Amino acid sequence: MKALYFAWVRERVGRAEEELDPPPTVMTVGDLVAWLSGRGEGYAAAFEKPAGVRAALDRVHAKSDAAIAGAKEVAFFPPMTGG
Amino acid sequence: MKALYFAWVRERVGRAEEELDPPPTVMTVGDLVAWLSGRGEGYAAAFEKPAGVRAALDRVHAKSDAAIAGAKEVAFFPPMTGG
Amino acid sequence: MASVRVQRHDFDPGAEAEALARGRTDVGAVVSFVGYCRDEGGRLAALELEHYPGMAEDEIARAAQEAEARWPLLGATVIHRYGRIAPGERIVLVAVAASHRSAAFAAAEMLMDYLKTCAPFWKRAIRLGGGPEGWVEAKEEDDRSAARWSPAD
Amino acid sequence: MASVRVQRHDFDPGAEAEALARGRTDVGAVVSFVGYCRDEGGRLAALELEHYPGMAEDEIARAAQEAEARWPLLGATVIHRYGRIAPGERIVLVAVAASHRSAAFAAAEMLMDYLKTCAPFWKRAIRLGGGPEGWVEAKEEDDRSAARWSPAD
Repeated sequence: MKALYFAWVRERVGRAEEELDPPPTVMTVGDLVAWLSGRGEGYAAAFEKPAGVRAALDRVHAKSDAAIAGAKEVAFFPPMTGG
Repeated sequence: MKALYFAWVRERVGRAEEELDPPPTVMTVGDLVAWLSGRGEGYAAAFEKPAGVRAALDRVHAKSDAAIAGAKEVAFFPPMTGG
Repeated sequence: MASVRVQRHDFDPGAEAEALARGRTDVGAVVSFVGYCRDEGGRLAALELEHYPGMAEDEIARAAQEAEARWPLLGATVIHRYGRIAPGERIVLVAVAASHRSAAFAAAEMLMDYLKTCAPFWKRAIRLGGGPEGWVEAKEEDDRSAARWSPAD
Repeated sequence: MASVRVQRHDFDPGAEAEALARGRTDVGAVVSFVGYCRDEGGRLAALELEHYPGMAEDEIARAAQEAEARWPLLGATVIHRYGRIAPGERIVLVAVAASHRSAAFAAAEMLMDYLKTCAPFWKRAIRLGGGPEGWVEAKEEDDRSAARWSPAD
């Protein structure tokens, strides 16, 4: 699946997007956050407070317990500040 | 004092404005309505439901018990329908 | 501070709203309301708006002062037309500027509620085909809406 | 039915609002909101707005659909800019048309609350004189404001 990172999540991770291939044990958005956090310092810093990072699956807001099966695109970003 | 009439109050009274010289016993807006109602058919029709007619003294909304002493201009009109 | 105009001719709502923000950087929000003459099922030729000159301006200015006392506004413009207004034409504009949107929305809505119930204007409907003309009746709903802003409630 | 645009360039709020009413006689009310980039005490050089292309449009369209399901609207336009925006410049427009003012006011306010909390945009402040840059923090107040419209509340 394709992963996108925005705002300070992007800055901490150090990239705007990448392809992810998580193991089958990674089933939810929360699992994915935990798995990503183990991939290096930048990821750990981005997800140090998981509740402070929002996610979307295929461009729809998704909670931590949402299943990632079938999703083509996942995105992580801070709380929104548009408007 | 000068009296102004608007909308259907004006149409029923049959004039847009006139000079009034009520007797000293006419002390409030309500007294004035009662006194005007006795001045002819048009006035009686305009004020047949006194609660349905609004008043202003010197261009400020006034209730029935407001004293008219000192007022230079009184106006009578239906509930407002602007906006 | 508010600009209040009661006039026969039309106005440019976009220009009025933009004027409240132009050249300043403290305005974060401009809310504007434009009221139009609706056609009631294709039977309306026009509305004829009567007003009480002098009191109309005073009453709108009082409402604007009340709004300014209640919310931290950075500017307000109210324009109300009178005379003959055809379906589709503009009748009224309320535009309010503030730092934050909640104040601008609330003040604009309060001003419209006040205009409906307190400003001395009266609408007469002129029907197509010479049908019966008639004074538009005040709506109880408008009184209820205006009562929301009354401190006594 | 709503027109949703996410774009780098500026827009004409007056023209957008007027387009919702032009040529029709069923619209009685157009409420528009324009959000501007405020200068925080003279220290802001600009805001840099990042967004999630695709999702930004989708999310705004979902909010507009929700507004249309909730109130009898006759049209809505939402424009949100991204990129570098200097103090005093426009950021966002919400314009809503309806027969009656209460629906237009409520829908415009709901759309703004949703834009603030649900649309994937992020503001970064660029300070004058090379001061510290920083991502603007989300406001709890905005979440509370948006929660007003949630059916569960």
